[in-house]
Amino acid sequence: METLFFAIITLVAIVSAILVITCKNPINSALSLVMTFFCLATYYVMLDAPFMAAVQVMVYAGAIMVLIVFTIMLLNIRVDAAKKHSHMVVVGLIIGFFTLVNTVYLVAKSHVAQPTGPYSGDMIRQIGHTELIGKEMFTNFLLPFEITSILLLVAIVGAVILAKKKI
Amino acid sequence: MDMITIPAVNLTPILPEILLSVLAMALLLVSVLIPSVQKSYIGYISFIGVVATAVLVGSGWGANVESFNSSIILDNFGSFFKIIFLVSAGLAILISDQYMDREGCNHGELYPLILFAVVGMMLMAAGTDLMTLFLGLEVMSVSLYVLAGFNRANLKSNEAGLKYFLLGAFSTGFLLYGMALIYGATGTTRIAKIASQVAQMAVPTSNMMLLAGMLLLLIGFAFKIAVVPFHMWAPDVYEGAPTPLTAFMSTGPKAAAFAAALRVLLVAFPSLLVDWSQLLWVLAVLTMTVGNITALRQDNIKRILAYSSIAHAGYVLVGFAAGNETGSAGILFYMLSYAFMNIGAFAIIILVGKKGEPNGNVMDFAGFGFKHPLLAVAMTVFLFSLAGMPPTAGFIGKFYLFSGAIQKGYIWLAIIGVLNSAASVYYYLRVMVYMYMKEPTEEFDWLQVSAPIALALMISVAGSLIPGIVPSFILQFAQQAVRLI
Amino acid sequence: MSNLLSLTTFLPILGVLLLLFIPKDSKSVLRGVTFAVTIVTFLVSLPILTGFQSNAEFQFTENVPWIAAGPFVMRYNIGIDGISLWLVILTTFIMPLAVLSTWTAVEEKVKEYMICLLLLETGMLGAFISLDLFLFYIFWEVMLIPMYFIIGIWGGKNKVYAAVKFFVYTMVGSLLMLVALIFLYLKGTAAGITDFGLLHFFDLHLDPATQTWLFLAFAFAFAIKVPMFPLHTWLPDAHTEAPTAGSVILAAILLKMGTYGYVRFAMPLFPDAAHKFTPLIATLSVIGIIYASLVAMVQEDVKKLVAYSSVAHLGFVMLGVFAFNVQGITGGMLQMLNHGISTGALFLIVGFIYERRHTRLITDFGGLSKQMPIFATIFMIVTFSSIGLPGTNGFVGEFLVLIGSFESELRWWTIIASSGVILSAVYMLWMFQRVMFGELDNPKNQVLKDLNVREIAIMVPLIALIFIMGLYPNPFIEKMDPAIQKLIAQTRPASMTAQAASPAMPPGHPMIAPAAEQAVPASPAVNPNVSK
Amino acid sequence: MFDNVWLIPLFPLIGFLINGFFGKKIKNEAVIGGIGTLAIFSSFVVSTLILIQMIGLPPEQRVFEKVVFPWIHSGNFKADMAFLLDPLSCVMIMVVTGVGSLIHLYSIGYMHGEEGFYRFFAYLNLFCMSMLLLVLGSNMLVMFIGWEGVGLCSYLLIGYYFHKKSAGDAAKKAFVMNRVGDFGFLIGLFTLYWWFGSNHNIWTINFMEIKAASHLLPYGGVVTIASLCFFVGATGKSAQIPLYTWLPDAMEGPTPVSALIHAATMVTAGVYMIGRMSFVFIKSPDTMMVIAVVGAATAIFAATIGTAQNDIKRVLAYSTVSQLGFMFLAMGVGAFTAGIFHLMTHAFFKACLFLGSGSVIHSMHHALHHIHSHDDAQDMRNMGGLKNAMPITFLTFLVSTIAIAGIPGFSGFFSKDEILWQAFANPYHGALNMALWGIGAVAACFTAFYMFRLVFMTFFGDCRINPKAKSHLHESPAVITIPLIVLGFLAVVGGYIGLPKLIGDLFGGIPNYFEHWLDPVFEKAHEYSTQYAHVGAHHSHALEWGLMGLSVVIALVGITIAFTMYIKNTELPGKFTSTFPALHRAVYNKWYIDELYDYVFVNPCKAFGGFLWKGFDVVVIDGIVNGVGKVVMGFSGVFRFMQSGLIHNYAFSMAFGVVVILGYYLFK
Amino acid sequence: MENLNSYLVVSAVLFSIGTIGVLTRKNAIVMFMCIELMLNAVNLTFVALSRHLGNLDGQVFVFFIMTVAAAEAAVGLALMIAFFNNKESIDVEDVNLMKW
Repeated sequence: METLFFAIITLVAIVSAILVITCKNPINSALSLVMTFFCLATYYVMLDAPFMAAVQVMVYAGAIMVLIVFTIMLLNIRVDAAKKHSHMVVVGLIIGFFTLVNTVYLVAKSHVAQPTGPYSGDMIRQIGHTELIGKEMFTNFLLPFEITSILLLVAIVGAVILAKKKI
Repeated sequence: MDMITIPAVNLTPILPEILLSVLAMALLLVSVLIPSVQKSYIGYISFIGVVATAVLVGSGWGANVESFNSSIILDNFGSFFKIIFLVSAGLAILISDQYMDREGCNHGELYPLILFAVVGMMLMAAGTDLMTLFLGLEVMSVSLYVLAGFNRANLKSNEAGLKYFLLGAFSTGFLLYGMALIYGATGTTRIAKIASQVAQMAVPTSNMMLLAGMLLLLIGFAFKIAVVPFHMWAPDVYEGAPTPLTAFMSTGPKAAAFAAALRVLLVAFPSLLVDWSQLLWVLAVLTMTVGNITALRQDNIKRILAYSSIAHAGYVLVGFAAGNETGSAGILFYMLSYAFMNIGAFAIIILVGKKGEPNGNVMDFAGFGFKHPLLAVAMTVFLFSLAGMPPTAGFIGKFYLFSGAIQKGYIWLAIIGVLNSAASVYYYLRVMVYMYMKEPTEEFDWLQVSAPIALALMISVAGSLIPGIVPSFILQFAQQAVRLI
Repeated sequence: MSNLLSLTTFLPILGVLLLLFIPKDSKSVLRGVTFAVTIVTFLVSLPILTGFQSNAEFQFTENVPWIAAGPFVMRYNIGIDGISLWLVILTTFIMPLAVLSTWTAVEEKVKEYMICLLLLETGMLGAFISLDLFLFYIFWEVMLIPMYFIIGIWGGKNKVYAAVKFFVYTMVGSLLMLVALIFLYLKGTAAGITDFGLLHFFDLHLDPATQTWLFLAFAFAFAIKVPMFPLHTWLPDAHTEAPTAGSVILAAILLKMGTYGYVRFAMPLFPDAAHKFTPLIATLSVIGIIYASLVAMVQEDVKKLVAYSSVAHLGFVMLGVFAFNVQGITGGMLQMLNHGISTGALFLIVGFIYERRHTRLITDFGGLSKQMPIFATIFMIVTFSSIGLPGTNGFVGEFLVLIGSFESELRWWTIIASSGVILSAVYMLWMFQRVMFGELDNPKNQVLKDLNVREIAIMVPLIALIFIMGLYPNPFIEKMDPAIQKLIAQTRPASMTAQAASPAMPPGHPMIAPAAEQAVPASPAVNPNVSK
Repeated sequence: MFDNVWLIPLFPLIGFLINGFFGKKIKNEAVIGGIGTLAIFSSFVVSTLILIQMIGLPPEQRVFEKVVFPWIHSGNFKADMAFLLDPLSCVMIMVVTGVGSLIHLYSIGYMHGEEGFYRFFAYLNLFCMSMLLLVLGSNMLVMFIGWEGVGLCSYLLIGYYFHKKSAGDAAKKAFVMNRVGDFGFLIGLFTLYWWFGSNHNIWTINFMEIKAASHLLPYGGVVTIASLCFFVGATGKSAQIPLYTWLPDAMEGPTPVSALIHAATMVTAGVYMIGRMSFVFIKSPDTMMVIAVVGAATAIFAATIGTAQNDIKRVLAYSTVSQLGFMFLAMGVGAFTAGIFHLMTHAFFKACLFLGSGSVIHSMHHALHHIHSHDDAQDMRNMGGLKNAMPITFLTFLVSTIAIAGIPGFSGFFSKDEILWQAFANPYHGALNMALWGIGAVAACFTAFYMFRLVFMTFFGDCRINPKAKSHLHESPAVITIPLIVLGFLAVVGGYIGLPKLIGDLFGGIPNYFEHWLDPVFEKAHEYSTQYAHVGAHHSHALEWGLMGLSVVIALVGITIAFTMYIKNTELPGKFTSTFPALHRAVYNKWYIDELYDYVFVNPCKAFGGFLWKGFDVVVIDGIVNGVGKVVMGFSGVFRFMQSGLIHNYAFSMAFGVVVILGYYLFK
Repeated sequence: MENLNSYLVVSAVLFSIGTIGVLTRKNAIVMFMCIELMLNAVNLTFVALSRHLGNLDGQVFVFFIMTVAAAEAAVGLALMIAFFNNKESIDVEDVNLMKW
């Protein structure tokens, strides 16, 4: 049952991913990317990471993609089918293929470390994923968390500097 | 359900970062709230801030404190690099003002962004957790994307920003994939823990996941260092970006990437040394050769220096590939002196350049030598230091880098290295040929040298000469720094 | 006075500082000051000569710590022995003349020019006195910079090409040497050597393979500087383009760096390799002698001719030095000094006429001796000294070189090299005849002025030395002899020390090359019954 | 007195310095010439005193060495500035200083009014000094100083009229040819030095020491090599085949120079050197034979050329070459004494001849100059019948001619006849002797012929000179004639100190003083020679008488031919040339030897040099050097092109890098 | 749950597709989207691994990656707008002022 579900999701994910890079119209690419994001969110749920799934949907599908689509609209880029793809399609495909081979091969060959952490699936479900993430973030990864604030500040300032019509 | 209790943390290791961030934010507010304020003052203040931070960092020399449960550390290695960042930032700030005025994009946000970039670099140099490294890198990169495209009215600047951004993000993908793999192979992101995990493995080289992870991580940093074949963004971005920021980008971030890479590879993957050192061997050769040879045919002085900085990354990789104390100390010393000489050279370029076509052409230097003897002498010093002629810092640096390689037994690497620097001499000389041996094509209008630039030049000259004549003290610091990790 | 050497070496730097405060328009002052500085330097260097005990030890040594980091320890370690003594004196002696020669030759950018000259002097002196390999390398490289500017800024029409060629050519060599240097040091540290001090490395017995590579690296660097046969092409360009003073210094002193390098470093540090490569180097030197002479013969430009002639002369030096015996090396050393004096003088002479006629083409001259007798006399003396006429300095060196190499295993090479004696006469005299003899037909030449007092003053000391060294060379030889004896002891490879123990036998004699044996059927080594 | 030997070269040196530095200021010719002459004359006085003292000593003590100052000491090599006095060097210094003084005196008159008068005397003194160093040097190196020094002076003096291109060329030619010889000299020196040192640990170049150790030398072998090298040196200096061509050209120099350098002294240095090292040469039969053959060949060869020259000085020049050939013949047949003896007598009469010709040229020149005629003052075809105009010159010239032709009673006869006899009777060369003697005899015949041809064409017959000029011909002044007379006198009597034993016995056993005098010098040589010479090959007096007579006849034959051709019926020469035009042209053009040398050595050398420069240095070597640069630059272009500016290419190169690196490490 | 490798493979595939997209698309925005795709692939890897390893570090990392993605998106799009303002195009092949 689960396997079937996994298979379907995977199919959707990959197809939509392919659509992202094949659609003529950026908008369509954007929408198919959203589709992929949703699939990933589903994976997260299947991996007992509901909070991540939620964030995935909110941040990616919600925030980032909206931003992107907004930009596309703003610049209302015309699609001209004539030169949609760069002249490097073939090369790109080849390279991509090799990347695929490499990565897949390495996944197949790799031996992952043995489970170390305490967080079994049941435990997560029992305590609640969000709380556990929160604990981790505010204890072990406090510093990175703080850094993100600076990062975002920089991003805001930068965006303003670059895009604001008149400073 | 119980509350999360944020553990008490020791802030001393990140005091410099805090200081800079706070200063940066304050300056942001100032520049926004008091638009009337002279932008130069913001520059001066941030310079003072930089100096202060440097003092702070210096005062922390010798300490070895972990904090935020070992996601960051205060040690000599980090501190030395922090000094390098501060030097390059400080000099960049000094030379920015005049240029930005001339180009009419002297926005107050410039200086805070530089400072934020420095914060990012510092985190890279001090971080002991892959996440810290990654976020530090991103803070740095994002600021740099902005800085590269800072002169938004100028198409070249836009292009620079865009290119840097797209390719940078692309490389981030690989970097992250590498981190993911490492995480998978070791089950942690803490460098120390990774090290212990790797140490426990019987044959770490056979663990593809670990190996690939390390390689991808290395590639991620290689992009920032502009190592061939991940270098191609560099010349264009360096050309397009506003000159002072080019100077900054070609020194600070490189150093930061080296810091991170060194820490990761030396601390976490000593048992894979054979693999990464042999990879670096090849990359070093490629980088030196491509950088130098391509530079030979350039006429745009900024591109010349761009390629030369690629080549210099190659020299540093020679010391890196050695992976021994001499080589690593060489890297530290070299990045420091490189900051001085390179930014110095860019300062001269700024002075020679004019509004509109801010990045000068070699021919513009015709007759410069006898029109402005002092500036020319300064430029000569920088160029000779870049070429690695004694008695300049550049020479001592190269000496230690190559010594490291030779000590490791990489004689051929060293030989290729010296042959490269012999070739590089050609294009450095070319600039001097125009400065001293050609008659000026058009009359030089009187260059106005603002006080900050003058100061920057003095510092740079001192910084590229004194370490060349009495290098001991810096070298000893560098030795201590690398000994600790 | 213990730090006399440092004083001598860095006086010119003080001079530079002095010059900085002189306005660039007051040219005569600049010239005067520079001249004074060089003269003072010369005077200061005289006590070194007088105070020098003629023994094999290094003297006037100074040794203070300088750099110490990681595995490397460099010290400011200087001193001279009989070998470097004369080169130091030669340097301080030539410089004032060189400065004097630029009095009217250089009119623009005088200040910078003088600064370059003084920096150059410091560089050269430093290289001669360094006893620390690293320090030597620093000075060795530093020399390039002022020379590069001298050629490139004040040179002829093709100056840039010449300057860059000179710089890059030398750079390649010396950087390879740097690698060898580091490698050698690291080898040394393994054997317990604690710093770059040259003397430590003499006792370091490296295995032949290592020696071979290191020697090749050093030899390559020095061979470029000498310059030896296939690597010589930078020299004619550099010489022809350089201003007079530049050529003079280049010929008189800079080239000696190469040969000095062999004597001081390449040979004693890697004796086995040195012996192994003796045939090769001898061959190159001999080719150099003949080749350069033939090429010089057909030159149309006086300066180029002289340039090629110095290639030939230095071929003699190399031949003598690699004879590995007293006569050979002594001859080589003398030949260095002689070449410094004679060829320096020749370049000055070329400079004089160039200044008057602004051409150096032989065909533009002819019959000058009618117009400028003093010039003619001086020119002739110098010419004959460069040909190596007995009674002039040129002969002593050349003769000792030849006799030394003849009694070493380089007999055949010597015989070929000696024919260079003929060729040198051919090209020098032919040039002299075409310039000085014949009808004074060119109207431009009929108004030439003879040498003025300054120019005579420049030449007189050189002429004097030409005869002094030719007729009474012993003082020179005596001062350098102990050092050379020591050098020979050092260069005697382990393989030979056993046989060559008996002092009577010239070092290198016991290993007569088979060729040499055929050279003398009567030699008892081959068939003893003949001579008895 | 011996201790003051160093004075001998010193005086001329002083003279040189004075005239060289202040001559220009002095201006007054009398003073300059006086200084010059005085200088050499005082060393003549010193030499005479030394000679007298030496005569007073018993033969075995007649060797003295004086070290003036140490010169080159390096390791076991030792060369001092030292002088050697022995009978041989005494003879030489007497000749040099004696003839030298006369020629100095002569020059005062001859060079009168020449510009650079002082220069001439300075050089002349310098030459005398070098020559004296050469003959006095007690080791090979001091000899070599002199050896090259005289070369230098001859260079300077031949090139005295430097504005004449021909003069410059001749000077250069002389010096270079001498250099070729010096090359041989050096190699010989090296070989001896090295051989003695490495085999017997005797590191020396000192003549006396080598002589003392000469018994160690093997016969042949290394000695042949060494001595042949030395002989090459001799051929260069003494204008023997193959290095003789410079001497005729050297006539470009002023006549006194030709007399002093190219007749009396310098050119005989080679002979002297062989004599000085007789104990080395004698040890190599092969070398001795080579010397003899070369000498004989040169004698005949030069003589033939002499017959067809019209320039009075060139005739004398070739005659000099041929006479030197005789001397070498003598050396080659082991008749060292005879060689030296001929050297001395030749110095007398040849100097006299040259000076005589000089005097002729001098007056001719004045006469022609007077009428602004541009005829060649040296061409015999413009002369004739001068005997009345200049009687003294004529007489002295005639006497010397008779002497050189070898008419009994005159010096030339004794020496030349001695040589011929030795060539015939020497115990070394066996069958070759006949040939040697024959060639010598024919050469003598030729000599007689062309010398008298010279005399007849110059002094006899009807005057072919421009009649207007005729009236201006007159005898030269006393300064010129006095030396002529003295030398003429010597040319007559000079021979009597070396009477052949045969004739000596005739007059009640007058000994051959000269031979006895030189005995101590050559005794070692003779001692060695007994090792391989077939002693006992004894020849009867009758034979010797016969040969003597024969040589006289030969001389007379030569004279008669000359007489018939140039006095009796003067159209004969024309007929002769028209019948054998080729032969005549060949002889007249000196057998085209110069052209040959140009063709074989000079031009190829220049061509090769040119090729090496333009072809090899510039194209190949610099081609490689710059080629490397070009290649690198080419790569630079390629890399530059790869930097296309397109983000995709950049991303591609990154991805490519990733793939390759990962691929390598994963699949390796 | 499914076994780890299948997740890893999926993410590998997505990553590759992203790469291809970056290499082939000319529209800067689409390129950026492809990069986002790559990052997501990485995220999936992280989450899967962290689930397998039973520690949450990976998921925390993902959280930060998302933040970074957001920040980059902001800056990147701003850059594109700035470029568009000057060049009236967002086609990366028009980003060719600086070359050689």
